[in-house]
Amino acid sequence: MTNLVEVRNLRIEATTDAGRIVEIIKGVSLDIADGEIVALIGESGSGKTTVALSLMGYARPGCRITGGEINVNGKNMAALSEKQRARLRGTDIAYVPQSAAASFNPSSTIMEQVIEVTRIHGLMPPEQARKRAVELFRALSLPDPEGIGARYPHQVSGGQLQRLSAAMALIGDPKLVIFDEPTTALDVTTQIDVLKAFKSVMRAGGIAGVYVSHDLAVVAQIADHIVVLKGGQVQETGTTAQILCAAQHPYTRELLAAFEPKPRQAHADADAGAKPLLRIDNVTAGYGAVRDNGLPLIRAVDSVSLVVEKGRNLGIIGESGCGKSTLARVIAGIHPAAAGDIIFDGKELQRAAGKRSQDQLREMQIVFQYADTALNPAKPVEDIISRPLAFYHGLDRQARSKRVDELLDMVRLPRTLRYRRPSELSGGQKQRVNFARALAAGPKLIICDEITSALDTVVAAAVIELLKELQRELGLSYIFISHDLSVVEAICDEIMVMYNGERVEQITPDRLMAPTHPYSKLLFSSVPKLDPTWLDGLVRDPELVSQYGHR
Amino acid sequence: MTSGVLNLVLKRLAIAVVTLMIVLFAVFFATSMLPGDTASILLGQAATPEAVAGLREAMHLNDPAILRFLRWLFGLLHGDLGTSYANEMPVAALIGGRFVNTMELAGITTLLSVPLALTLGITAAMLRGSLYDRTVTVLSIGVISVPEFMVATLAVLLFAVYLKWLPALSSVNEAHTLTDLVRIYAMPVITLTFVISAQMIRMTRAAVIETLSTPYVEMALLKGASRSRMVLKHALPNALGPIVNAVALSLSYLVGGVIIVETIFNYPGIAKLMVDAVATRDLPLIQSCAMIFCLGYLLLITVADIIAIMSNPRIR
Amino acid sequence: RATNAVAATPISGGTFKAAGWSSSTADTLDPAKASLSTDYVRCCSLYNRLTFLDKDGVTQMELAESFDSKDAKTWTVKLRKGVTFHDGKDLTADDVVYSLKRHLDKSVGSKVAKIAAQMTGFKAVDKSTVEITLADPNADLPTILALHHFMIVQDGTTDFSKGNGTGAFVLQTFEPGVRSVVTKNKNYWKSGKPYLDSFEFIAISDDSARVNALLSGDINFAASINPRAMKLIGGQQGFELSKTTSGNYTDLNIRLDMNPGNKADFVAGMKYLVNREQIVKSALRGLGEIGNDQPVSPANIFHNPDVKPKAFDPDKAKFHFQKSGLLGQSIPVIASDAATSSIDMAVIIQAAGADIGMKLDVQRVPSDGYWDNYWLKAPIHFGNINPRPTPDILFSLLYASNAPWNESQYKSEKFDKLLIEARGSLDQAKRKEIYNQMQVMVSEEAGTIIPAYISNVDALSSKVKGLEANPLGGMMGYAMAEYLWLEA
Amino acid sequence: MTRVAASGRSFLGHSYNLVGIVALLVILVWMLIAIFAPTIIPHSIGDIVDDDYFGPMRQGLWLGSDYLGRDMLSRVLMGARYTVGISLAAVAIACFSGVMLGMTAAVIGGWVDTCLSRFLDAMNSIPSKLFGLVVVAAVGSSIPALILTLAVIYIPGAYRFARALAVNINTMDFMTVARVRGESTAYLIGSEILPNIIRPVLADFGLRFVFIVLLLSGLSFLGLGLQPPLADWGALVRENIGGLPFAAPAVIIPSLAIASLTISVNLLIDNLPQKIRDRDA
Ligand SMILES: Nc1ncnc2c1ncn2[C@@H]1O[C@H](COP(=O)(O)OP(=O)(O)OP(=O)(O)O)[C@@H](O)[C@H]1O
Ligand SMILES: Nc1ncnc2c1ncn2[C@@H]1O[C@H](COP(=O)(O)OP(=O)(O)OP(=O)(O)O)[C@@H](O)[C@H]1O
Ligand SMILES: [Mg+2]
Ligand SMILES: [Mg+2]
Repeated sequence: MTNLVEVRNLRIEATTDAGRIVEIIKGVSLDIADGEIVALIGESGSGKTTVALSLMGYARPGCRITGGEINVNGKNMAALSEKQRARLRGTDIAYVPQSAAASFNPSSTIMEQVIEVTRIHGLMPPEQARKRAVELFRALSLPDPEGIGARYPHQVSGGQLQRLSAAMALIGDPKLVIFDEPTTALDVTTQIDVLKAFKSVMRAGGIAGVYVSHDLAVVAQIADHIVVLKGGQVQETGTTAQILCAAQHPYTRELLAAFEPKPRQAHADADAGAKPLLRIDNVTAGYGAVRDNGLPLIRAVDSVSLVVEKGRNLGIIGESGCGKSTLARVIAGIHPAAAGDIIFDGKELQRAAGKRSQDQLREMQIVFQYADTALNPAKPVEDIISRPLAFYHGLDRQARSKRVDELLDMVRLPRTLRYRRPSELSGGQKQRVNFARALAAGPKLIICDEITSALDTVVAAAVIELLKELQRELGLSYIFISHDLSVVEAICDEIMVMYNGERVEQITPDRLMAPTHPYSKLLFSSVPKLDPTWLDGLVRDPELVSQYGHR
Repeated sequence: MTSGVLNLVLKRLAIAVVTLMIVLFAVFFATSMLPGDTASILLGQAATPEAVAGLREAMHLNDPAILRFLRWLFGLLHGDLGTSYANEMPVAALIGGRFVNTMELAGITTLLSVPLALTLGITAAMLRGSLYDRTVTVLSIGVISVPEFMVATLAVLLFAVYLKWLPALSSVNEAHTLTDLVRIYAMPVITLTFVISAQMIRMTRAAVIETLSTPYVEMALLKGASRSRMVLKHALPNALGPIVNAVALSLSYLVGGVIIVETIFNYPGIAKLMVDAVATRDLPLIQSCAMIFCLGYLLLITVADIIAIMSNPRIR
Repeated sequence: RATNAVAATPISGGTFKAAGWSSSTADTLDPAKASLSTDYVRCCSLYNRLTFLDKDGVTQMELAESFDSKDAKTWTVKLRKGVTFHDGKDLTADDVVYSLKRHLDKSVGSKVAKIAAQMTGFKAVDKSTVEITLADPNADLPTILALHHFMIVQDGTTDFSKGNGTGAFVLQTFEPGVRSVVTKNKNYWKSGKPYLDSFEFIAISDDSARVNALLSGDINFAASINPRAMKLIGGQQGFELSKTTSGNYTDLNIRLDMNPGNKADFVAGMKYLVNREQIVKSALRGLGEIGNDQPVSPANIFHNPDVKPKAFDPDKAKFHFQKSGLLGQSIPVIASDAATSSIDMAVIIQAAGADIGMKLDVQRVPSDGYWDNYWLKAPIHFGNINPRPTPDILFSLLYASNAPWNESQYKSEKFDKLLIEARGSLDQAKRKEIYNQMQVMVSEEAGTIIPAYISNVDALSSKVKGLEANPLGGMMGYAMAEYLWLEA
Repeated sequence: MTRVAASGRSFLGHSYNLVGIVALLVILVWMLIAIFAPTIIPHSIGDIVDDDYFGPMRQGLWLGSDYLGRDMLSRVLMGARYTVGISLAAVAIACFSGVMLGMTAAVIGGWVDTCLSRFLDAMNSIPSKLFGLVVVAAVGSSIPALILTLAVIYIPGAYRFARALAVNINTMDFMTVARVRGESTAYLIGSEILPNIIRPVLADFGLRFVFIVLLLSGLSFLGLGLQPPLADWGALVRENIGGLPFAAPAVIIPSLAIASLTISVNLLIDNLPQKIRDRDA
């Protein structure tokens, strides 16, 4: 029996400006049988996205498929003409991109883009396509499945966009779907639903899948086979069980080891003497027309109060679209609050960033959720990172260059990356550049909106180690927005659970396993385990699910 | 959403009226800064001081200029454009037919040049760096770098004088059939198309190229979209702002800037009227022409602005 | 050059389309206000004058049957009988009185108000006799009244948009700045005339466009073509050229009352520096006649042929400039497209100056507003003077001490006396002698350098017959429509 | 979609391609001619050296003679001075100020944007002939006045175009990042927006250059700037247009000169040298 996908000795090269050739993929081979889901795991920048894209016969600008065969459904994608490939894309093979935010056309509605595949290939009449899209929205647990299609991409949250792009891929009933980190932007409760949905849709349709992820627990739930990549080469392949239980390759073992939650060392100075660094009281913010009472029509953040103490960290968790990013933007003054006070370092802050002093701005840095849009596509990494150095600290050229090297090292990026533009980086690389820029400012508080979501466990662990180290040295504080409970657990002293724009509970990691609020309970019980049978065997309190599951 | 659009349009209209007032005043001020007045210019070489004084008196030119301006504005509120100083005819009668002519020429040119320019610009962007792209670039720049009067004269020499296919003059009052119309408009329209297309082609090309490198266009490619779909559905709408602005600026040229074409083809349009009016310091006529130019321009750019705003939901 | 031989028998019928070179919204059918060739052509087709000048420059009667005077001061004009206006009314003495008197009314803005000012009394003696009284004797009155502005309109007319005259054509359409169409006046008093059924006149200001329109057959007649287009037309079958050298000239004016013109040597030097032959050859492409600073052209019966052109002599010029102490200084010279060929002339003079170290700084100024802002005002500038029928008009407009357009501010009591003496005299021989003397004076003493008389060339289809040159200007002194016919 | 391959040579950390190099050479040649014109012209530009007019190309008069019989070669060479110098100066001023203002308006927004936009719209609707005449009347005629007039005529267009581009960039997240860093407007404009719109802006620059080259001759007829016998190329075409039916070199050569310069400028803009970013990696 021949496989649906057979990749043999794939080589992909990138040409740099100087004409130098960099080999990104160095002879990768892999097979995918019909209806089988194969996971590509590996560290950030190892070539996962590149391999996944090559299955569609596509190499990003500046890159070239230089050798090997990519047989999909009996056709060698590398050898087909562009026209022939186009015919297969969307119908035979579909792609769910890593950065959903940037992959949506900002000027047309979501529905238009979701059903575009059916238009392109003339699969079904638009009416039917729309109906099907709404079904998919529902299946993917999107809120307001009837109405969300009419919105524009910037009007929905990151996790919602990620699911919408999954709907976009599934609408054409493809034989093979490539998921590039499809659940990284999802909270765990949603992730479960989405994973279930994926799994059932794929099973029902006998769809094969390539699942790119760094989250071993998630991979464990969905993949039949796992391919471990590093530095553009396959390190190890095997069935999920093989890899998880009996990994051979040291790198795989390293990955697995990093997944085990590390015991948290409680803060030595976790005493009452800590002074509050940031306090917000009853902050309300949202979108849409401002009503008579001065409050916006859609409230994304509703009377939230919180305190972050000096040298301590606050985690914010909650489902996708519950207002986490909005809260972060409100604190940073990007999206001025409609009501409430923000007190930072003992001084009341203006609601709008524009009115805050330069020091206030420097001391509080925000790392945006979408690394893609937060990096200026026209500037090389070096310029991006060195700007805060020049702006806040007035470093000269040489000092800046040295510091950029240090920062790149800190976030585990090779120094040679400094000359690249954002479009030439992998998803995780972009995210780390984004973070390095915040570090460069030398802040007192960093608001991290999903800074490890695109990172593999090894790098994520390293980044977290870095955060802790900096905290020890400089007394930094973090607000940590993440879906990844293990990460939050590892670094935060307090965890705030948000639901539907409101703060429902605040707990400490010690009591993590014993949340009091029902929503928190649901959330924590949804954290995937490395056990491949976990998802299928998961039983959740049906009452909780119906109450807090998806609106 | 629709009420938002209505709001936007109303706001822009209000602003347009203010702009118009500024322009009218500026034109008035500029005209009064010019040396010489209607009386002395009308008398030309016969302008002895007594004669000028007498005529000025008779034409009520001794009233303060601002008073005459206000009088004209007041008349305008009643739909009266005033009476020309130079030949005592109502301005509306002088402008009327010529305005229609200008609009006809502008309209036909628009119909020809905009689709042509957009097609060339978009296709050049799609085939960026190809021979086709370079050819379009060289030709479009080559064509505008030849002065307008030369293009027009060359066209006349070729098509009217040597080949005798087309009339050298575009006398609109001799057009009775469609063929006549085509024959009469062919050369002016082609000349103007030459003049205004390059800007649209280049700007469209540049703006489309800029958006073609975005991730969402890449995504469209991965959905199996054809090249044309990627460009038309994904790149173009996001490049619309700069493109419509370039189109509006190019088209605004067709209202007041066609003086050379009007002169060479002896086409009675409004641009020449304005030049005459300035030459004779004929205030009511200058103001009326300026108003038409300004209105045409404002209309175009307001539409362009609205399209640009509508095309970007983030600023809508 | 082609001359248009008068064919034996004129043929009636046909539509004639001609293009002039200038038009504007100020186009008018009011003869008093007429200022451009376009206006003259239209007025000539719609109205008549009391007299007109024939091709030899001799005054002929038109609406007048006779002009009589004993003292050149009081004139009796007998009008032709049986002449009707287009609206059917008969021509009467009242119409003539009204037409002439209008020019004195300042609010009319007549172009010839200054000339008309000498007419102090008008009397309709009877239905067909008018008596005109002058302030001072002037033997030229019949010639003066041949000016285009003195066309006869109907008594009481204030709205001229109908073009109601006694002329050969009736107005059909008139769009100022665009075109006019006139059709044959069936009741025209000159029997058999006009030959044309209709006559359309437009203006194409672009020189080459005008020629091209003729060549492509869109028009039958292109007035005043650029000399450089002659080569083109000359080489084509079916087209002809008609050249007229009337008294039109572009002159360089050096004001004698301002620096540097107040230094006699500078003016003398400039007269040697102007290379007249070069100007005729290069700037005018041979379409002109060398002038020697005398405003009365060879087309005029009073022209003094004994004033010889001053030879181009840079050495003498340099000598004078040195003497005046101005050599090496930068002297501004104002030129503009408004004064025909003045920029080319300026450049030619400038180049000659550069060779001897005389820096002339040519400043091109906008044609818009030129006559108002620079002409007569700048110390050195160009002027352009249209032909006038009599030396008296030329001298009193341009050279008398109190002349309104005294371009160089020339002042001479002797000259003024001679002018009055000649004007009042009915003795042709004596007048000729005085005018000769005056031409010498102007040429020697005034600061106006008239390098050439500019010829006018009209181009026409060979089918157009009956065209003759006329000293009043091209297009048969603008009156061609009445005399032309089209060959089948 | 693929970036133009960085073929050709590299030099000083930039890569060049052939079209760009040729275009640059043409521009450089014209610039050199502009600088050295007075020393290399065979005849003084005002001298009438030919008895004929629109004379053909021949020995001594390599490009024939113009409508007065002046040496065309000398006139074209001298014309380069004015066309290259004045047009480049004017287009630089126009584009620089227009683009700066446009980006400022987009970044600051609010009433600054509204006022600037309305003011420049108003300026753009004043007919340029009237404007030119007023300039002559008010400040007289000089080359600086000419350059400024040309620039002012083209500022509103450059402004509108740049603003339209910048408004879109301004909505991106990286602009927000820079804003909350507390960056000045000048930085936002120069470092965040400009690199993202530079290509279309340069394309616009190239076009405006063409327009200015042509408008230049028009303004000299309003008495602005260049005084005879000096003439820019546009004016050379215009004054010799009568030679068109004879295909006189006097009208064709300056047209070719204009085309060679303007096309080169635009091709150079399309094929600008690219900085090699990873040179020491
Ligand atoms: N510009 C906008 N206009 C209208 N609604 C918006 C806008 N931006 C966000 N929203 C809505 O506000 C809510 C909160 O969004 P927010 O981005 O804060 O969610 P989030 O908690 O960060 O989710 P995720 O984890 O998926 O990023 C969502 O329902 C989203 O659809
Ligand atoms: N245009 C390019 N030129 C040079 N190198 C590139 C280019 N695009 C990507 N790369 C490099 O290729 C490598 C593989 O990138 P890829 O996006 O496949 O990584 P990934 O495994 O998907 O990582 P992540 O998990 O961070 O998304 C990275 O090191 C990246 O920097
Ligand atoms: Mg990736
Ligand atoms: Mg978010």
